Order: sequence, then C-alpha cells, then structure tokens
Amino acid sequence: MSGAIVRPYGDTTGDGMVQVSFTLPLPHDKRAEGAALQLAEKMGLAPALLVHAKAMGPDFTFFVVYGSVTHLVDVDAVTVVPREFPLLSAKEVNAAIKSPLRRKLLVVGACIGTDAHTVGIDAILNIKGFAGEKGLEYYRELRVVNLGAQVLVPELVERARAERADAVLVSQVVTQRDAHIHNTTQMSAAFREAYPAGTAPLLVAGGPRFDESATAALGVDRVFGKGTTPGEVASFLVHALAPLPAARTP
Amino acid sequence: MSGAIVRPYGDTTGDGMVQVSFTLPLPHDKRAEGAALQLAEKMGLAPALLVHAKAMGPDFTFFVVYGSVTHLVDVDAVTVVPREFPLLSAKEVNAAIKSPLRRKLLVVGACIGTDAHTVGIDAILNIKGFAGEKGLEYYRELRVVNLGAQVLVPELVERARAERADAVLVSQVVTQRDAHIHNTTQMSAAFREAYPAGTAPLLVAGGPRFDESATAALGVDRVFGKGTTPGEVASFLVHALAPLPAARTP
Amino acid sequence: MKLARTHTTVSVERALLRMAGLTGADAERIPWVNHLVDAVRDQVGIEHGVALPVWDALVRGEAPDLLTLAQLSASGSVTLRLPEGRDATRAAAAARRAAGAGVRTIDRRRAERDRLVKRLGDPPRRPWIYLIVATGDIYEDIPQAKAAARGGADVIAVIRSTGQSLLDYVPEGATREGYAGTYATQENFRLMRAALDEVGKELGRYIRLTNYASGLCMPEIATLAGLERLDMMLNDSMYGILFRDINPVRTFVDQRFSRQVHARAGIIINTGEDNYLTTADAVEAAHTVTVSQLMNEFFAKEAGLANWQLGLGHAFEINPDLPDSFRLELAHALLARELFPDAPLKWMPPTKHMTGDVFRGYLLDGFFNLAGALTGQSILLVGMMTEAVVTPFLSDRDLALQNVRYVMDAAGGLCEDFHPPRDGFIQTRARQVLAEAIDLLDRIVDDGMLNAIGDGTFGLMKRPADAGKGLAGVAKRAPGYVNPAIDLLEEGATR
Amino acid sequence: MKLARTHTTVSVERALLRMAGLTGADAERIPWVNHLVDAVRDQVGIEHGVALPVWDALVRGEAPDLLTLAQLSASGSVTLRLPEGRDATRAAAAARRAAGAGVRTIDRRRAERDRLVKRLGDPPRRPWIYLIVATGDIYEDIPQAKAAARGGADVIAVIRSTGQSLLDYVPEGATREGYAGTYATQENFRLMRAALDEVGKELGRYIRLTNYASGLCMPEIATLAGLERLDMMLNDSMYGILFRDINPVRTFVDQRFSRQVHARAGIIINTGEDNYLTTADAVEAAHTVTVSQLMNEFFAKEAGLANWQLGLGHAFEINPDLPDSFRLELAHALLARELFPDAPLKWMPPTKHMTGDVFRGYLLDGFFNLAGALTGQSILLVGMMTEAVVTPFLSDRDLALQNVRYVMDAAGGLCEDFHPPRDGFIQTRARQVLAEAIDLLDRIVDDGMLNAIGDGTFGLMKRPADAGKGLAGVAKRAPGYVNPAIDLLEEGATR
Ligand code: B12
Ligand code: B12
Ligand SMILES: Cc1ncc(COP(=O)(O)O)c(C=O)c1O
Ligand SMILES: Cc1ncc(COP(=O)(O)O)c(C=O)c1O
Repeated sequence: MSGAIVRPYGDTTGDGMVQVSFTLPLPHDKRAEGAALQLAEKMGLAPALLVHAKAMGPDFTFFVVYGSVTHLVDVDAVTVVPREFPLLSAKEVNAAIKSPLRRKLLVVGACIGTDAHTVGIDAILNIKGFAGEKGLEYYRELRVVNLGAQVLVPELVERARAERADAVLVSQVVTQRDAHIHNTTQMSAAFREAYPAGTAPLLVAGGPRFDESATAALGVDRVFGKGTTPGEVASFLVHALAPLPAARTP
Repeated sequence: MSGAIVRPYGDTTGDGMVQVSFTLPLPHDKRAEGAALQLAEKMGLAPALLVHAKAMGPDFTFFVVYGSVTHLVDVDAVTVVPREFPLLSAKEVNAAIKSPLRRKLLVVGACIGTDAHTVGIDAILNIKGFAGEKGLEYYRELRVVNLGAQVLVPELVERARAERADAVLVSQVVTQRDAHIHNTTQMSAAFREAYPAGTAPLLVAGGPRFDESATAALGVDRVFGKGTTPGEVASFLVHALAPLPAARTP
Repeated sequence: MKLARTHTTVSVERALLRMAGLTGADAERIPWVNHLVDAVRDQVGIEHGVALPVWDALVRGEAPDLLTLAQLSASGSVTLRLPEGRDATRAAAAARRAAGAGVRTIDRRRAERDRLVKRLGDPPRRPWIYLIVATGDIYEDIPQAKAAARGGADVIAVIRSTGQSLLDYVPEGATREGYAGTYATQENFRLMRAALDEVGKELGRYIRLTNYASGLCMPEIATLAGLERLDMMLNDSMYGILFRDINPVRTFVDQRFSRQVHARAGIIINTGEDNYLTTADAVEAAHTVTVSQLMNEFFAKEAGLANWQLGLGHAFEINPDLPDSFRLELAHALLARELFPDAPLKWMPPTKHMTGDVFRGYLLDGFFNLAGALTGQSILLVGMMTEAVVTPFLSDRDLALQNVRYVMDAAGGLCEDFHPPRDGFIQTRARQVLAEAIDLLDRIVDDGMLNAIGDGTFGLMKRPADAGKGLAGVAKRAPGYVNPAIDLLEEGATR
Repeated sequence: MKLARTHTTVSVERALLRMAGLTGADAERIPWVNHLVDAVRDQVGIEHGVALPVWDALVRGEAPDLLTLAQLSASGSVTLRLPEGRDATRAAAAARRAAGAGVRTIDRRRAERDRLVKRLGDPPRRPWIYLIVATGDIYEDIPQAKAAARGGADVIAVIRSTGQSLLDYVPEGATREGYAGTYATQENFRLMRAALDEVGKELGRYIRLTNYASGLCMPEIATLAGLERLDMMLNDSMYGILFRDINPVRTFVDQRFSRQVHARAGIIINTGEDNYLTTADAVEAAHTVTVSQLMNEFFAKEAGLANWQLGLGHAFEINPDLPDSFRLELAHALLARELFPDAPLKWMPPTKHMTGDVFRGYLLDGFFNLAGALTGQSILLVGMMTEAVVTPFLSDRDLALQNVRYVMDAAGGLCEDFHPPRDGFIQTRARQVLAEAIDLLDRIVDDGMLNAIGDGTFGLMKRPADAGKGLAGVAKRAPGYVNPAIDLLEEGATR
C-alpha cells in the first residue's frame, strides 16, 4: 500500500465512490428527493447523485444514491484485534491439554435464550465441523456437552456447575432488537453471580453478527464472529485454559 | 408527516437503517475490514454491520455494510426548487407566443462537445416526444432547429446567431470527469462573449445527471434533469420569453 | 395414527375451552384457559378430558359462567370433580352446547371467507405471492403488511416471535415486544385480519393471512385461527419435534386436533419441509423432503383435510456454487409438483446460501422465482436480498416483489418451452430422488416412524419418543374420555 | 460494393503509410501520416493514391526515409509529384516493398496469436466472457483489465473516449485523458496487449483484446490493431453513418479496407446492431437488426472475412415491463443463432432500460445471461448494474462476472430442456421478425441501400449520401490509382 490513507475506489484512484440505499418515511416528491440528498450529504457524499427514487406506497420512498465520500480512511488507525493465540493443529491441542492438565477439558455449549439457530454452534462442536475442520467433539482431550437450542440461562449455569465445565460456549444468531447482546450479558452476569469470584468457567460467545472486540461489554472472555472455525476455538481454549510451558516458567 | 425530522426506515420507525457498498484499495484481511468499518463510522453508521467482504484480486476488497445512521434528516431544511412557471397545454403555449410576439419562437437544440447521446434532446424536440407528450416541433408557434450530436460550441454560437435563436437548448449525458459541467460552462461563456450584454438567447441545459439548482454555476438560465417532459420545457420557454399579460401590466 | 387417538394434552383441552368462548388472562398475562385446565389437572387429572369436570362445575352452579369459573379456579376456590352417571351426561351435553357455539363461529368465518373471495376475487394467477412481516410489533407489522399487499402480495404471514413455540400458553392482547417476529395472539390476529380486509377491499383482491399453528400451543392457535378467519397456517407433522425438541407424542396429538380444526375452518396448511434443507444438505437430503411430504399428506388426510388444503413445502436451498444447481432445483420442484398434482405446493426461497452480498442474493431470488414459474408452484414465498442480514426491511419487500413481477411477467410463460427430456439431467435426477424416497419409506415402515425420527433421519436431528419438551402435558386418555370439540369436528356436526 | 472499389479516402491512404511503418507525431501530436497525406493531397491530390507520389519522392532522394519525408512535408519543404512511366513503376515497387513489410508483421502477429492460443488455451467454454474497461486512463485501465481477466473475462474491450471517432487522426502515445473511454492509440494497444499477455500467462488462458475500428480513422486503426495483435474490433458497415453522421461513401470505402485488414490479421469483427435498439424500439425494430446482420455479413464476406470472424451483434434491449419480454428476447436471439450458425454472435446486455435501481439492473443482467446461455450465443458482453449511472466501477465488473458465473454454471445446461414448440410463442415471433426482415430487404433492393439509410430505416436516423462528416476526405479513384496495401491484401501476397 502506498501510504496509510485510502479512499473508496470506483474506477479511478481516489475517486471516493460509494453506493448507498435507504428508505425515508416520506411520500415521493421533490422534497423527499431533497431530503435524500441532504442525508447523503450528511453521510459525506459530495457530490451525491440521486440515481433512483421509487415510491413504496403513499408514505415511503426508496432511494439509491451514488457519490464520492469526502472521508479519508486512515488505515494506520485501524485497530485489528490480533489473534492473541497461536493456531494449533488438533494434535497440538490434544497434547497441550493432556500433559499439563492430566484430564479432559470440559466444554458446555448452548444456544441460549429463545434463539434456536444451532447450525452455528453445532458447526463448532459436532464432529462434522465446519469449512473442512472437524468440530471440538473430535478432539480426544475435549469432552463436549452440547445442550442444544433455547437453553435458559439458569439451566445453563446449573448444567455448567454439574458438569464442572472448564468453558461455556454460547451462540446467538438472532440480533433483532439486540437480542444477542441482552442474552449474552444476562448470561455472563448469571455466571459471575453463581460462582465465587475468579472461579467461573471461561465464557465464550459466538455468532455471525457479533463484534469480536466487544468482550468487555458482553462480560465474556472471548467473542467469535462469522466464519469462525472449530480449530480457532480449540486453539483459544488451549491458550486460555491449559497453562502452556511458556506461561508456567515464571 | 408527523414533524419535520425523519430518519431512514428499515423496518421500524426511527431505526435509521441504510445499506452501503464500496471498494477499498486494500487486500482483503482484517485490517481492510477494520478500514471499511472506520469509513462506515465516518459516514455516520453506528453500529455498522459489515455483512460482506470480498477480495477482488490481490489489491482491492468490496464491502457491503448495513447500519443505523445517526444523522437526522431535517425535512423543513430541504429547499425544493419550485417550478417557477405554470405548466401550460400546447394550446396555451401557442397562444401565449402568438399574440404578444406575432412571430414564431426560434429554438436551436444540440448535443454539444463530444457527447453523442441525442435520445434525450430528441425526446424534447422531435414530434415523437417523451412520456406521451409531443416534442417542441409539434408546437405550431415554435420553430425548432435540431443540430444533432457532437456540435462544437463555436458552431453552435454561429448557428444560433444565423437563425436569430430565441433559445438554445443543449444536452449533456456523459458526465465522467464532469464533462457535462465543463462543456456547459464553456458554452455559456461563449454565448456571453459572442453577444452584446443582455442580448444572448435564453440558454437551457439538460441531461439526466444535472442538478437543477446549478443554473448560476453553469451560467445558463435553466437546467432540466432526468425525466423532463417537452411540455415542461415549452412552458418554461413561454414563461421566460413570451411576456405574459400579467407581466405586461406595470 | 393411533397415538393421537389415545392421548390428550393440556393444549387440546385448553383449545376446547377456547372454542367454548373462554378468553382473557390474569394480571400476569396467564390466560384463564391455562388456569382452568391446570386446576382440572391438579384436582382430577386431564385423562378424562376437562369437559366433564368443567361443565359439571358450571351445572352445579360453582360459577355462573366459564370466565368466573376460571377466575375462581385461579385462586383455588373451586372444587372440581369427575361427574358420573346423569351428572356426567348433563355436563357432557352442556359442554357440547358450548363447543358447538365455537364450531359454528368457525363455520361462519369460513362462509365469510368464501363470500369475500367471491366478492373481491382470488389472486389473478398462480403462484400466489406470499410475503412475511416480522417486526415484532403488530403496529409496525400492519402498515408493512398493507404496503406489501399494495405491492402485490396475495398472502401475508406474520412471523412469530422467537420463543413463542415453547411457551405453554398463548399470550394475550395486542403485542409490540416480539423478537424477530410478533406474538401470535387472538387480538393480533384480529387486528391484522381487519387491516388486510381493508386493504383487500381497496385492491379488489382478497388478501390471505397466515400464522403458525406450531409449538406447544398448536391446538389453541389453530382454534384462534379458525375463530379469526386466518386463511393458512404453518403446520407440520414433525417440525416441533425436530426443530423445537418438542416431545413426539405431544406433537402428534396436538397435530391431529389442530388439523381437524383447519379442515373445518377451510384453512390451508403449510408444511415445513424447507426447514430440513437449512440444516441438512439440500442435495443429499432431497428425498427426505419427499418422504416428509408424503407423511404430511397422510396425517393431513387422516385428520380430514382436503387436497386443496395441503400446502406441502419445499425449498430452493441447494448450494448455488454447485454445478447445475438450478437444474437440480428444477428436478426437485418438478418431482413435488408431479407427486402432488392437486396440492397447493408452497415454494420456499433460498436462505441458507444467502450471504451479505445482497446483489448476488437478489439474483438468486430471481432464479428461485423462475424455478417457481417453470415448475408450476402454487404459493411462492418471496425471498429477500437481506436474508443473511436482518429481518426484512420495507424496501426489501418492495424490491422482492419487483423481482417476482419481472420474472413472472417476462418469463413466466417459458413453461411452454420447458420440456426436460426423459433421459436428460432433470428427469434422471427426479427419478433418483424418488427412488431414494421409496427406500427410506421402506426403512421407516420396517423400523417404525418414531424410530426414524429418533435416528436423525430428518434435518439431521435425533429426537427420541420419550424425551422433549411438553411431555408433562400429555396424558393417555382414560376410558370415558370426553371432548365435544373433537366429537363435533369428527362428526362434522354443528351442535 | 462498387463505391468502395472506385474511391479512396485520406484514412485509407494514411493506413498505407502506417503499414509501411510510418509512426509518430509532431509536437502538437498531429501524426506524421496526416502531414504526409495532406501534403500529397495539397500538391497532387489523393485520387491516384499516395503511394506513387510518396515513394517517388523517396526514390528521388527527397528524404532518406518515410519519417524524414513526412517531417519535411510538414514544414512544406518537399515537392511531390505524380511519377509516370518508369518512375511510376519504380515508385510502385518501392511502395509495395514497404507495405509488404507491414503485411508480414501482421501475418507474424497472427501466427503469434495462433501459437499463444495453442499454448495457453482458448476459453474453456462458450460464450466467451467479454468485459469493458472505460476509465479514460490507460494506466487505470490496465489493472482493471487484469482484475477482470482474473475474475473470468475472456475478452477485454477498451472503450474509446467520446469524440475520437470524429478525429481525423489517430492520437499518439500512452494517454490518460479520455472521457468515458480511453483513446485508441498504437501505444495504448501495445501496453494493454502486453498486460493481457502477462495475465493470460498467469491464468493459462489467452485473453483477447478488443478496440474500435470505427469512425473517421477506421482503416488506420484496423492496421494498428493488426500490427499490435488485437483480436477483435468493433466494425460495423453502418454505425459511423448512423450514429456519428459520417458520410456514407467515406464509411463504405474505409469499411472495406479495414475489413480486408481484419481478414488478413485474423481479427474477429463485432458489428453494432445493438445500437439500433438503443434508439429505436427493440420490438418494432427487431427486423432491422436481422437486415443489418445480413448486410454486415455480405460486406464482410466481400472483404474476405471468414464465417468465424463475423461477430454479428444483437442485444437484449426490450422494455422489461413488456409482457413476455424475456421470451421475445429469446425469439430474437434464436433467430440470429439459426440464421448465422457459424458466426461467433455477440450478445449485448440491456442498457436502455437499465435504471438507477441497481438491484433490478443486476437481476435483468442475470436474465440476459440466461438468454445468452439458452440460445447458444458466442460472445457475451457482460452487463453492469450501474449502466444508467456511471462507466463501470471495478466492483461492478466483479459483481457482473459473479452473475455470469452463477447463471452459466447453475443454469447453462438448461438448453437441454429448452424446446420452443413450432407453434408456440417463441417460434411464431421469430418467424414474424424474419418475415419483416425479408420485406425490408425487398424494399432496400428496390430503393437502393443508400436511400434506405437516408430514410431513417436503421435506428431511426436519416443520413443522406451526400452529407455527413469526412466527405472532404473522399476522392474518386483516378485511372492508375495505386495502393499496394490493398493489392497485397486482395492478392493474399506477402511482398
Ligand atoms: C438456518 C436458519 C434457520 C433454521 C435454523 C435451524 C437450526 N437448527 O439452526 C430455522 C429454519 C429453524 C430458522 C428459524 C428461524 N430463523 Co433463521 N435463519 C437460518 C439461516 C438461513 C442460516 C443460519 C445458519 O445456519 N448459518 C450457517 C452457520 C454455520 O453460520 P453461523 O450461525 O453464523 O455460525 C458460524 C459463526 O457465526 C460462528 N458461531 C456461531 N455461533 C457460535 C458460537 C460459538 C461459541 C462460537 C465460538 C462460534 C459461533 O461459527 C459458525 C461457523 O463459522 C439464516 C439466514 C442466513 N443465511 O444467515 C436465518 C436467520 C438467522 N434466521 C432468522 C430468523 C429471524 C429466524 C426466526 C426467528 C424466524 C421466525 N420468527 O420464525 C426462526 C425461529 C428461530 C429461533 N427461534 O431462533 C434471521 C435473524 C435476523 C436477525 N439478524 O435477527 C436470519 C438472519 C434470517 C432473516 N434475515 O430473517 N432459521
Ligand atoms: C442510448 C445510449 C447510447 C447510444 C446513444 C444513441 C443516441 N443517438 O443517443 C449509443 C449506443 C450510441 C451510446 C454510445 C456511448 N455511450 Co451511451 N448510453 C446510452 C444509454 C443506454 C441510454 C441513454 C438514453 O438514451 N436515455 C434515454 C433518454 C430519453 O434520457 P436522457 O438522455 O436522460 O434525457 C432525458 C432528460 O435527461 C432530459 N434531457 C436530456 N437532454 C436534455 C436537453 C435539454 C435541453 C432538456 C431540456 C432536457 C434534456 O430530457 C430527456 C427526457 O426526459 C445510457 C445508459 C442509461 N441507461 O442511461 C448510456 C450512457 C449514457 N452512455 C455512456 C457512454 C460512456 C457512452 C460512450 C461514450 C461509450 C464509449 N466510450 O463508446 C458511447 C459514445 C457516445 C458519445 N460519444 O457520447 C455512459 C455515460 C457515463 C457517464 N455518466 O459519463 C452511460 C450512462 C452508460 C454507462 N454507464 O457507461 N450510448
Ligand atoms: C412448520 C413450521 N412451524 C413453525 C415454524 C416457526 O417456528 P417457531 O415459531 O417455533 O420458531 C416454522 C419455521 O418457519 C415452520 O416451518
Ligand atoms: C460498431 C461500433 N463502432 C463504434 C462504437 C463506438 O463509437 P464511438 O467511438 O464512435 O463513440 C460502437 C459503440 O459501442 C459500435 O457499436
């Protein structure tokens, strides 16, 4: 890259071109078109080309706008959450758990709240796996208890305690009205409450619309977003739970 | 409308949802995704959901982002250029020209510069017309000289003088690198130069990507944008050129 | 299915009370029907049905009417018993009278629909255009549904809030707090029905309304649908078992009752075969769709539904990156069409392979629409470009309708030119799927259906018969079980 | 066409000089070929061809080489004459030698293409995927073209700047200042050819390059294309007349020469029937496309082009709101396919009815792609969702390729199932268009072709034969006219 500042690219370096579409709750007329251009301007499009406007019934209008955004993107200012753990093979994961821990790691997984989208968590947990990687059940040194869908938080806490879970993995796919955020924070609070300070299992949340940098706000130890593979999760578990040689040397 | 402030509408009043797509000249990786989110944030999306990122070769990435814009649209602040003239029927146009002027109005039309898109200006001028309205040639009291495509500005000025044009209508459809703006300002400057002050014909520019409020910047008397109909143009010509009864009474 | 005739469930019993006119809920929004059935269960058990204990109490004058009785039962101030002899006969007669009133309302609603359809007209063509609204707030749903109807929708489905299927009661009143869908309540049904009748009048086209008779309260919701003139209901013989881990016996019992109601109410059911393809692979599992359609057909007929009421489901869920994916879809869709020539098949759009690339998604939906047209589907659930992103925006629906219109108007007639040769790719594939379906059916016949479900045959879910939610609400019917709602439905009687 | 054999034009003469190796321009970027031809015109006239006066001057030692001669002619310090007798014979021989070198370069380029195609391979399937770049800046075009090739393009067309067609000279050097397209220059050709060869090697697929042999400099550009190994050229027998108001005689003369070069260079021509449908209505004017294709075929064969070089054009431009619009498109596309079974038909995407609704546009392009697959088109110009908005963005091209890939992979095989019945809508429509085309041809035969063009038969444009741009550059050949380039091309000779 030549320098840390870039702009969107339409067909010429630096042209800044973007495409935007939205609906305004206004009947379609010149005023609505002016309002659409006002919004485009506020978004930084200058000039903004209103290329499509269509009435959707008497009260709404849909717009498509193209234009050049004046904003500059400062690539250096982007903070990428670096993967804080090395990616391990299944063999390495098993080895890293076996020798120091001398027991299997116990992982409880669930899709909590009223969410019933289990395909994602199953992709992480089931042997079948995801994107060509086997799921956590495949790892000899992991024991997986998959509670399935629509698990209520109290039920989850209880099972985690009963199983002496090392890690609890919860999935949230429905995000309308921030359901995933409410459910996850409620879950983490319940664990903090149920366990003496510092003894709660490792809490991991995952789902396609999660922001991976939101751990603190959610009260969990790690967040995984869309496209996560089982290997990443297993590697993270090892990193967080199995005191590795390097960590043990003072 | 309930109040003058609106926000974009996804599926709930006030949710502010918009869709944005753009390309950044960065290879597809986490940093590029962070850069895309940074841009979305600068555009006012909070929270911004990066829903699609695709490498286009090694140097570019395409993004689709959804999110809620924080901007408010102030509908009262929208200035709609109101049509400054009444819409007349062909009969009224003819009458308005005939009685006061006692001669036909002469209109010269052309697609100037290297632009060869004549369909638009033909739609205004030719009998066939546009959107069910006959073109200016159909009006008994208008005489139309359509110079066609790729007319050079000096040639246009000369013909306008030779024909004693009352109005000159130019079309510009190609807008890449602001070709339409350059050509139109060049054209208006040439007319101001060639004619004694205040005697230049009425200058009208048209084309699908013109901003109707840009008359001053372009140096023309009126700008017509996409979807213009011949009737609107004829009505404007009468308004601007034929001193109407109301105007004649002191 | 024998199971269904020999058991009852709390929801079947509550459905009887709803049919008899008991509505409303306490301050905590627990419906009175729940209080009263719980009281019966606690004091007498439900294995004889609630009809005898409840109407016996009324005959005995424990309360002047059902509502008061239910309220008293909530505070524990009613004593219920299982009447015998003449008391039982009297109670049964009273119960039948009460249920008969409900059945007649359902009949009236059906007649009303027939009248409106005659007056306003059916959609001008097939497939019917089916659109969902899913804001969670009935008052946002209503304008969106109207906008959709004006944009060309023939059927509006109000998607249900997540979690409702596992509630063992039906919420009350108009609701605004659903997640990714709006609660199914009698009042929401009524509000939406009225809105669609209004817009239907405006448009000169009867707009159908759909909801879900599914989950733990399937029998009650079916009853409410009949009472409020809904026109279609999602209702599958295995969905609750597979996707909500509801106990299989509970499901089959509830299922049968709800289908009897639908049969009576003239409601078209929509089955859920599309769902298997969202969890299993749409090519590998193609034959499970066929098998499930046959099972749904069997149970539906058994419950009295006519062919025109069988909106059997299937879906366009093959990975679009697979070579010839579109032609595979055509093969599967044609197979369904030919196996069930008289059923109003419901054709579901791509969801699983939709991504955040909304442009690609819009194209895929266009090809889904084309497949629908080429294979003569009856009900087309319109796909949304934002499938992988959000519940539909108002504009998504408008764009989606534009997509359907273009495809149907521009290319709909292409079926005239579409003739897959007998040994070509499409027919060969259809035969293969059919053969696999027959194999699987043979295995199910040998092993028994509950075992097949237990083994993960459908949608890769394993569901044993003695587990799952709602099992506690099931009871084996005792000899002398009375449920006048079931009797009226089976007899086709009105009083 | 007799006209073409009895006239010459300044551009044909300049093309001879280019073939003989004269390149470069003065400080004002006026090419030396223009200076030299202008000098001949002013001093002797071009009706005898420039070959004799120019090589006579060289033989006479007025200058050591062509370039110097041209430079001297620009400053007016050369006297030219029309040699006679032995002088003429000697000049003609020298001219033929010089032109022969150029023809042999073109032959070498053609052999080179054959070698590369053999080594790297042709696109794996039909239709070939044809994509445009149009930034105006060759240095932006190049990375975009490479990206497009990596994304699946088989053919890259560099769209030309507006206005170039009316320049009576070919600009020089690498250019960055085009409007909505990049100037066609020899250097730009070379740069892009090298870039595509590079990416072709990387991809293991020969990537074809296209430009425009059209406008006032058609013969010269055709020559440059041959010299720089371009693979296809837009080249229509009437486009310049109709859409650029170029004089018809000029056009026919230039046309014939350029096609002879294309024939020799193994270049596929792309004709411009699509353009009629952007100005006239695509249903009403459908038969004019057929007539123009037949005319283009006729002139092409006359100039020596083989069937495999006839990229006859047609387009998907019917108003999508018209009922059955897609099937009408299929009818028209099939008609072309059946009339010209051996021609590599070029199928152009929707443009006129594209709007700012990019979602709808993306869908329409998908159906265009499907029509291309169903009717066996050979070269598919990929449509862009931003057609009505801007010249293509990088991402538009990527999305468009994804669209093509989906349609071809998922539904391409559907032609197996596509059998329009003889009396069905599609075949009936195709017969109707054919009948209208035959009628029109009859009328043209009766009235003469120039009259038909003059009357506005094509694309609604009226173009009389004695008007239009470039007329001044036309001359009726005098007896004894010499142009060794034409001779070599007609004889198929190399020296
Ligand atoms: C399949 C599906 C279903 C299936 C679910 C079957 C099942 N057993 O899971 C069925 C048909 C039952 C279904 C139903 C509904 N669905 Co649904 N469904 C989908 C669909 C099509 C695909 C989801 C999926 O399986 N993705 C594939 C998996 C592998 O990806 P993933 O979930 O992102 O998981 C990956 C990562 O996120 C991560 N991950 C996920 N969880 C976890 C957890 C941990 C610990 C870790 C480490 C990683 C991790 O790893 C996985 C592998 O990379 C999406 C649309 C779409 N195309 O995305 C809608 C979608 C998710 N559904 C939606 C809705 C609304 C519903 C309903 C609520 C609708 C309704 N009201 O009836 C119902 C009810 C479900 C409920 N109560 O929750 C919405 C959610 C909208 C939103 N953003 O809020 C979507 C987006 C569709 C839409 N646009 O409306 N659905
Ligand atoms: C038809 C067409 C052509 C035809 C033109 C035929 C002709 N005789 O006009 C042909 C095939 C020749 C052509 C060629 C080219 N085209 Co072209 N073409 C189009 C197309 C498909 C439609 C334009 C059209 O006819 N619209 C219909 C008319 C009725 O609408 P309109 O022009 O907007 O006119 C209305 C109003 O704007 C207004 N109006 C217009 N003018 C005037 C004037 C006055 C005085 C008034 C009052 C009103 C008025 O009234 C009209 C009626 O409402 C557009 C894409 C699209 N879908 O828009 C591309 C498009 C305009 N073309 C484009 C380009 C780049 C070209 C080329 C330059 C490409 C090339 N390098 O070869 C060439 C060369 C042309 C040149 N030298 O200018 C680009 C312009 C990009 C840009 N924004 O800069 C477009 C947008 C396509 C694209 N995305 O690349 N094109
Ligand atoms: C048959 C059937 N029932 C019910 C539902 C909805 O399920 P729930 O309300 O349990 O989320 C679906 C899903 O679309 C379905 O297909
Ligand atoms: C045959 C042909 N020649 C030339 C052109 C381009 O024309 P110009 O360079 O004159 O704008 C086109 C338009 O696409 C065409 O179809």
